[in-house]
Amino acid sequence: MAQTLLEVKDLVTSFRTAEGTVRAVKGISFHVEKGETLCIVGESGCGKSITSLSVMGLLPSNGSIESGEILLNNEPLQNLSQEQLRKLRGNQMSMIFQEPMTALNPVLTIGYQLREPLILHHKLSKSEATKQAVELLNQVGIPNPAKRLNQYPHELSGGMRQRVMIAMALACHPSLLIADEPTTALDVTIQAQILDLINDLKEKLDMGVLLITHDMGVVAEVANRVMVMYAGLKIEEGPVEEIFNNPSHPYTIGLLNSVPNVDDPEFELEPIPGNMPGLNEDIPGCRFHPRCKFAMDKCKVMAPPEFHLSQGHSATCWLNEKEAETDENSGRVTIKA
Amino acid sequence: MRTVEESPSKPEILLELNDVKKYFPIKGGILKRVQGNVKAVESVSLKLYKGESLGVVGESGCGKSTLGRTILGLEELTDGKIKFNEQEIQDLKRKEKKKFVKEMQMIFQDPYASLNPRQRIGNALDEVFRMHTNMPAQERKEAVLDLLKEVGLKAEHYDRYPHEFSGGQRQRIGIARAIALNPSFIICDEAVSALDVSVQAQVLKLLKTLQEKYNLSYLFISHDLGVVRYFCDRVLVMYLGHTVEMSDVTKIFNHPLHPYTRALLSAIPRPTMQAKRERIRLVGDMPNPSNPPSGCVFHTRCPMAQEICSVDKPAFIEHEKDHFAACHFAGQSLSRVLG
Amino acid sequence: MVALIIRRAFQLVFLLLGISFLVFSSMYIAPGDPASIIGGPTATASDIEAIEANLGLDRPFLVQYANYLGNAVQGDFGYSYQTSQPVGDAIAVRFPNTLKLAIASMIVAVIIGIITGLVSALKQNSLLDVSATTFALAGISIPNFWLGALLILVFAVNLQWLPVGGMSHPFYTVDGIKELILPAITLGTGSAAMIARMTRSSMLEVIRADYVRTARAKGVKEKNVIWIHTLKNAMIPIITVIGLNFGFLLGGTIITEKVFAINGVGRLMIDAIAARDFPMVQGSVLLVATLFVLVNLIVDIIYTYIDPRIKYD
Amino acid sequence: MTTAEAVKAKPKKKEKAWQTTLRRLFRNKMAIVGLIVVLLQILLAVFAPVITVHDPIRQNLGSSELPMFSDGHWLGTDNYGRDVWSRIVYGARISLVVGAVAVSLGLLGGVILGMLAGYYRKLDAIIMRFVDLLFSFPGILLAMLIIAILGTSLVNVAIAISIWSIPTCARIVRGSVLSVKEKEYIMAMRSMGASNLRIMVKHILPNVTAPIIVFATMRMATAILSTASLSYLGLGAQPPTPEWGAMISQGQDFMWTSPHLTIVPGIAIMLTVFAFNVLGDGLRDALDPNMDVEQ
Amino acid sequence: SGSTIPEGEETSGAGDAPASDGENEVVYASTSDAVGLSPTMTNDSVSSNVMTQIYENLFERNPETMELEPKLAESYENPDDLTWVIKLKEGIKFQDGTDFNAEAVKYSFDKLRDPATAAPRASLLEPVDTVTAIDETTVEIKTKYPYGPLLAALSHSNAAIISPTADEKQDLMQNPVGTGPFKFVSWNQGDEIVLEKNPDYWNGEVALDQVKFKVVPEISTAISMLQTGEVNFLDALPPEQISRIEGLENVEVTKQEGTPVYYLTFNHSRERNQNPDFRKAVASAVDRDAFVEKLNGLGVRSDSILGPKVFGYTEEADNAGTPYDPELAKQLVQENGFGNEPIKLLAANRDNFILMAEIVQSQLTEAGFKVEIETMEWATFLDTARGGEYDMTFLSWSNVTSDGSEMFYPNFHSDNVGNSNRAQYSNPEFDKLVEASRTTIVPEEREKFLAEANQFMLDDNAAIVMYHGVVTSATEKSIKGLKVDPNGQWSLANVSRE
Ligand SMILES: Nc1ncnc2c1ncn2[C@@H]1O[C@H](COP(=O)(O)OP(=O)(O)OP(=O)(O)O)[C@@H](O)[C@H]1O
Ligand SMILES: Nc1ncnc2c1ncn2[C@@H]1O[C@H](COP(=O)(O)OP(=O)(O)OP(=O)(O)O)[C@@H](O)[C@H]1O
Ligand SMILES: [Mg+2]
Ligand SMILES: [Mg+2]
Repeated sequence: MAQTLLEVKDLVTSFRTAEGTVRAVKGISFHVEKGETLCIVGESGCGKSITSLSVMGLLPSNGSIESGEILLNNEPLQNLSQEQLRKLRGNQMSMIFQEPMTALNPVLTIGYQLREPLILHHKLSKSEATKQAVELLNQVGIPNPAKRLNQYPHELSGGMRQRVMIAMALACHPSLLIADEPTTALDVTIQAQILDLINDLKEKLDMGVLLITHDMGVVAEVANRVMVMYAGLKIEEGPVEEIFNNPSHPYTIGLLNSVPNVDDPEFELEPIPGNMPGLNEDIPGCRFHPRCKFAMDKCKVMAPPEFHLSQGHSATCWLNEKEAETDENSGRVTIKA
Repeated sequence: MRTVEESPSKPEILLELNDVKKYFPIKGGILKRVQGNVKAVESVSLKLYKGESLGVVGESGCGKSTLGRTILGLEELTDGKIKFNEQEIQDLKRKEKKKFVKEMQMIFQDPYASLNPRQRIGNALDEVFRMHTNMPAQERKEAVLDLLKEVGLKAEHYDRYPHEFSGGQRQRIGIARAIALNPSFIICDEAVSALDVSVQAQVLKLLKTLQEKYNLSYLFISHDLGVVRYFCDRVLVMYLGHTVEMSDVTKIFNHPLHPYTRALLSAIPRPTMQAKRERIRLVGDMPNPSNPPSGCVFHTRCPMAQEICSVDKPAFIEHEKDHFAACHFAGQSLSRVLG
Repeated sequence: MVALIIRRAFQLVFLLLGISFLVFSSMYIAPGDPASIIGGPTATASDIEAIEANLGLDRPFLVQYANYLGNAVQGDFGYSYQTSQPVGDAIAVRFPNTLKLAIASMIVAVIIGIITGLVSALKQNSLLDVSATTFALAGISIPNFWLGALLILVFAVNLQWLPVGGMSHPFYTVDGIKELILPAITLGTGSAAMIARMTRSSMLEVIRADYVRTARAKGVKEKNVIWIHTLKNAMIPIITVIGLNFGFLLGGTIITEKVFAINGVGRLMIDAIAARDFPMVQGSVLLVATLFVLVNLIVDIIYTYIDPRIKYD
Repeated sequence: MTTAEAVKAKPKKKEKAWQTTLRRLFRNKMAIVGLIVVLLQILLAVFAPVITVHDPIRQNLGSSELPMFSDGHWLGTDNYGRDVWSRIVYGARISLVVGAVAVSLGLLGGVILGMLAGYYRKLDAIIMRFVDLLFSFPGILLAMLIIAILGTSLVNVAIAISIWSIPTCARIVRGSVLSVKEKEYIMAMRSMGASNLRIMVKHILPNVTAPIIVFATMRMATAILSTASLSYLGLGAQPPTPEWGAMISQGQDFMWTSPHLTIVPGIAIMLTVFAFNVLGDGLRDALDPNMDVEQ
Repeated sequence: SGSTIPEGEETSGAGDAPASDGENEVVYASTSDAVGLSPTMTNDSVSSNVMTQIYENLFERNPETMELEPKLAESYENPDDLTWVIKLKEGIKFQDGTDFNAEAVKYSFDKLRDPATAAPRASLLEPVDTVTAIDETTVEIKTKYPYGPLLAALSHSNAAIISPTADEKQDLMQNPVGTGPFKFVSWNQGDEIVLEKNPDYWNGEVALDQVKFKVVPEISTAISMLQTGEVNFLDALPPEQISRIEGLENVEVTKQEGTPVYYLTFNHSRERNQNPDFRKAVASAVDRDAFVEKLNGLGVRSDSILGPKVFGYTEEADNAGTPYDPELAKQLVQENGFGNEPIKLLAANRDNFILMAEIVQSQLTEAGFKVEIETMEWATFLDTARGGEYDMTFLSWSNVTSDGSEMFYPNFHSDNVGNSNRAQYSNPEFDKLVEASRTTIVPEEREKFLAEANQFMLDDNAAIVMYHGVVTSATEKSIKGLKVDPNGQWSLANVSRE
């Protein structure tokens, strides 16, 4: 029943910089199925955006995919020409960016920017495209859509702009929607509106959604499955309930313990010590071990492989070599090593 | 009906605001005349007690930062009174104000922008002492090193530039600068919002430790209700420059009186797998603060707005002990009002 | 827009007032006296006194200035001390030539500048980019009196393709165009280079913008990404540079007009300064300043068409 | 957090800001060429007496207008029999000194006006109107008026050019100050009770140096070109000063018989101006943190 | 108004081969525009070049013999030392149809002299007391004192006869009317002046149909235009370019001795300059031969202040100045410490002044002086020199009347110190000689006084003559009959094109 929409295998993405070549994504595999939402979480700079841009083929000019495979509907993207890839973008897969204030072109009307993908990919006439654009704006809950078409981005609030971005991304009914922190710049009330919207539309259109965020709350709200990244690596992946109820990587646990709980006044924060390492910082063994309170000698010398724990749940940590157990009773998740 | 009033059992008042207003004039037209005002802060009254953290929450643009800056005198006060340690400070001259500068400090949102990129952090901290004390160089240096240690940095960081630090470390430097002169009051303007969760937790812990150690009072501006719940003793909710609700954290979070507070609370994504709760979704955006709605400023987005709401402005009154709200239907449930 | 124009008109009045005072007083303090020039080396003391009285130069400074302003307000910009011609007439004769030259140079500058700038931005770090950039920098670096002389030597004297100088034909005739080519290149090269530089850096900046990435994410064709999504945004600083360069061109006409024997305002201006012909200096400086303000007003108006975010009221 | 900031964020090996700038500058080949030419020129200027055999102003009417590569005069001699190479070398001194003086004076005025205008909103309108006033004069005309008042001399040329640099510099500085002023660290300093003077000098000025340095380098090019133009018009260097523009103006009379008299100084000017321009371009790129990611 | 080009005129020029020029046209180029076209109101050579074609004088100098000959006058007589009775030619009309007669002459001279006119050259007729029209064709001029050079003054272009009716009706500056061979057609200010032939000219048929005076500010551009045929007549050629012009195939260059004199002079009001040894040291340090060589044949070497073409010149004076003697100069400088204080050498930045300044500076430096050149624009220079704010400077005098008195009186007589006597020279003995030369009427006697005055100045080292001008012209070979007089003036009345 579950149909694999996007499959990424061993993706390595690197950048040419003044300091030489750096790898921002160090070999990542995951997949997105039709109708499901996969969330990528992780701290700033861990490579979330670069992963998604690699999929879209929109890496900055100094970046390139070093190795790995990206399959969309079982078709390998890296074999496609620029032109073929372009025809997929906005059509089969589309993307929403973080900053609604800068992601829309300030000198073109909303209408123009909305019509563009329709005319491009569906070869609609201008008037047909306009009709559809109105429809799209309606769909994303913008009042007075006909009037909006003639407005410019600066005349809209941040929430409105993000809606326009979503409308634009959904214009051609893509099968894959990538949303890179679509709500980070917005207020909670607006964030809730936008997340609801993405969820509704996902269901309606049966899309696969790849949602990038660093907010565990958002993850809990929208994800079907979760992938946790740390310093360019995937360190844990699993169904959302598993990740929250049975996190198996100390980093994931650390993340969960760092978020204050609105509903629990007694909750005590337990920060992860230290900072994320730099991209080309040389760390032997597990890249997380300097910050890990469970670090063992082994962790310092040998990078852990991926351990499969249960259906769809895997973690890259030596602790899982033994049996991991969780304390179901306390609200707090810990690993008894 | 009583307005904000002191209850005798409470500890000493450190800061008291009375009807504080801050308007920004809008200039326009051919002659650049003042054509209107952005009413960024409209009539805020509050009391802050020694050693407590008062959270200020609300959506972007509701006037949180402006309030903080106005208290520090970084923005000229439009109207109202500010009392600090029993003394009115709003009309003081630059010179007289100087001793309050030491008492009141601020920590900023953006750890990348709040440090001068061309100044070594040692110098940046040293400068604070140079401006306000007559300590000799050697003593100052020691004081700076102590400060660095206090916020969890090392002596070797003294000669580094800001760009050589991570966001969390920079925020620690910002904190060091704020506590350098032993203030009694610190305004944290979104002090942790730009940080990653793991680092955010570190910084919050540090702030708490310092508070206990030095009996600091915080005005903690944030839009993250989770952080506020964790960090603050009392909370002030603002909407469009107005105060809409104020009380203890527990009261606010457990039974909020104002529909805006409720909406805000229900909008927060919870990082747990507990059953999803009932949601109140607000529609639309915040109105333009230069042209606020009549009556209750929230009525345009309020799910339980009635006719009276667009006409009468509700007063900010104490509905139960230490729980203030500005709503005609404060505390009533949605279904009852809509009836 | 109307508000913008009205505001600018106000500003212009004050600007002109300031400029006229500056020019008037600088001419007044400057050594050298118009009467001695009119009189020439042979003039006697009485000759000079008579000339001074005739021109009203014997009155106090402020009286002279007030008089000048009073007349200027009524549209009378006085008479040349030298030729006793009305200043307005003298300028009216020369202005079309200067305008022709400035516009022709601007066209040369804009065409060459934008094309080279675009090419080097789109082929960043390629050989083409390096040569276009080098060309642009060489263009700024070449002294235009030198360039003018070299162009005359090659194209007018040796090859005899184009006339050496002068400007006496209507611009729409073949002769008129031929006359304009060398001076326009001489004068336009520097501006072309500046425009090219600005085009390049502005394109490179815009091409990194989020909204360009958005356009690509929509699958917009690369051609349209450049021409529709990038260029229009990049035009904003380019147009500013074009506007400012117009002022630069007006200054440059001084030398170009001299080298190519063009009867324009620039030359009128240096001659007038040299001869301490106050009314003529005033008149031409005020004209040039007005022109400069007008061009920048036009630039501002163009902004509102290109950039919907800009509103002037 | 933008990617650029992420790059900066990692605490790497200690590197001073100027080292970063230099390192980036050295990645740009054009800028290296510019730097080399400028350095060479400074060397020429400093060691002029060592490098040249002939006195640059000593005439020898008997052997005038010698062509290039004549005996003892590899760039020939001019109308007065003066050695062209010597004059070019000593001319470098003049160009550099006049340029530097003009640019420094212009910077002084421009930075002060720009800082005041950017920092104090009340002064802004007045200062900027004054700047507009200067700006709406065509540059050369302004210089000519100033020289008409002060008289013909290189010192006055430097003054004229510096006045003419003020408006541009003031605008650039004002723009940068306006953006730096809004930065949180300025707000932070104000909240610490720092005086306006301290904020301007210690916190704003160092952060607007990048555009100022770029401006100064580029302006150096303009100043050298303008000095030459004014001297060409006979408003600058007094004879027999070996000034390049004056050399072209004199040499032009011999363009048909001894073209090297115009071509050599013409190339000298071009090369110098070119060098300062590429150097300025390179510096701008090197000082712009966004450029780091590219290349 | 006269300042626009009539439609039909826009045919000449740019880029076209010379053949397509109007066959009967001459295009002359000068580096600046005429100031105006009224003889009364102007005093510059460019204007006078144009006016010479339009207006005429009572007398003119024969370009070859330099003798004064009647032009509009028929004859004259001197009943006494103070009175000049001039008979006019009959039947001449101005170009506007007005009759030329005694009234017109009186009108022209009175207008020039009237202080209300503020004529720049009013001083030309300063010695004149009254002008009376005796009858239709007779004019009587009375002078305040016996004034020898009167006829020379009357031949000056500023003393040309203007049409009284035209002067009352219109501005002659813009719209001139005279009796000359060419009529005014149009003037495009700053660009060109067009004249056409006067069909009713009294003195024979005019060959050219049209004459254009074009402004080409850059002399090298003008030469290029001569080369391409855009212009076909230049004069006052610069020595630096002479070899280039001579190399042009289609061009003929003429050179002949002229009246202009260029000299180095002292500011005689300054104390140091009053020391005869100082002046002697300077005079012996300046190698004038070497300098004249630099002029490529466009200068005549002579010590005499009055040049070969000027009334009052004697051949002996050629070598009567202080000879070049660098050793003596060095010695004098050393002995007297003349090199201790710098000398400010003022030079106008036009003509050959800079060339002179550079060479003299170099030579004086050789001798041990310290010299700084200060160049100035013409306007400032005139003022500065007049006010005597300099140590040494170069002056020139183009002697339009070709009369020695007209050189000495304005330039060196104490009456004119602070005005045209920019050397501030004041010497009673010299004054007497000059006055004598002016108030004597008999030419031979005048010549003697002038020669004496000349020698006096040379002995005094009051001024050091650099060279005497050579007047030059460069014309296309097809132009015939052009005669340039020693003042550099020329008339196109007899010029034709082949
Ligand atoms: N153009 C580039 N050149 C060099 N390094 C880059 C470039 N773009 C990104 N990087 C680096 O790649 C790493 C991953 O960046 P990425 O943008 O994917 O992070 P992220 O997880 O999306 O973080 P954030 O939450 O801040 O968006 C970062 O360390 C960043 O510095
Ligand atoms: N200097 C100013 N001039 C004019 N308006 C201002 C100024 N500063 C703030 N405002 C306006 O005042 C209102 C309140 O701004 P303020 O920055 O206090 O909001 P905030 O609650 O801190 O928002 P955020 O969460 O985005 O920081 C906004 O509408 C803002 O546009
Ligand atoms: Mg990202
Ligand atoms: Mg804020």
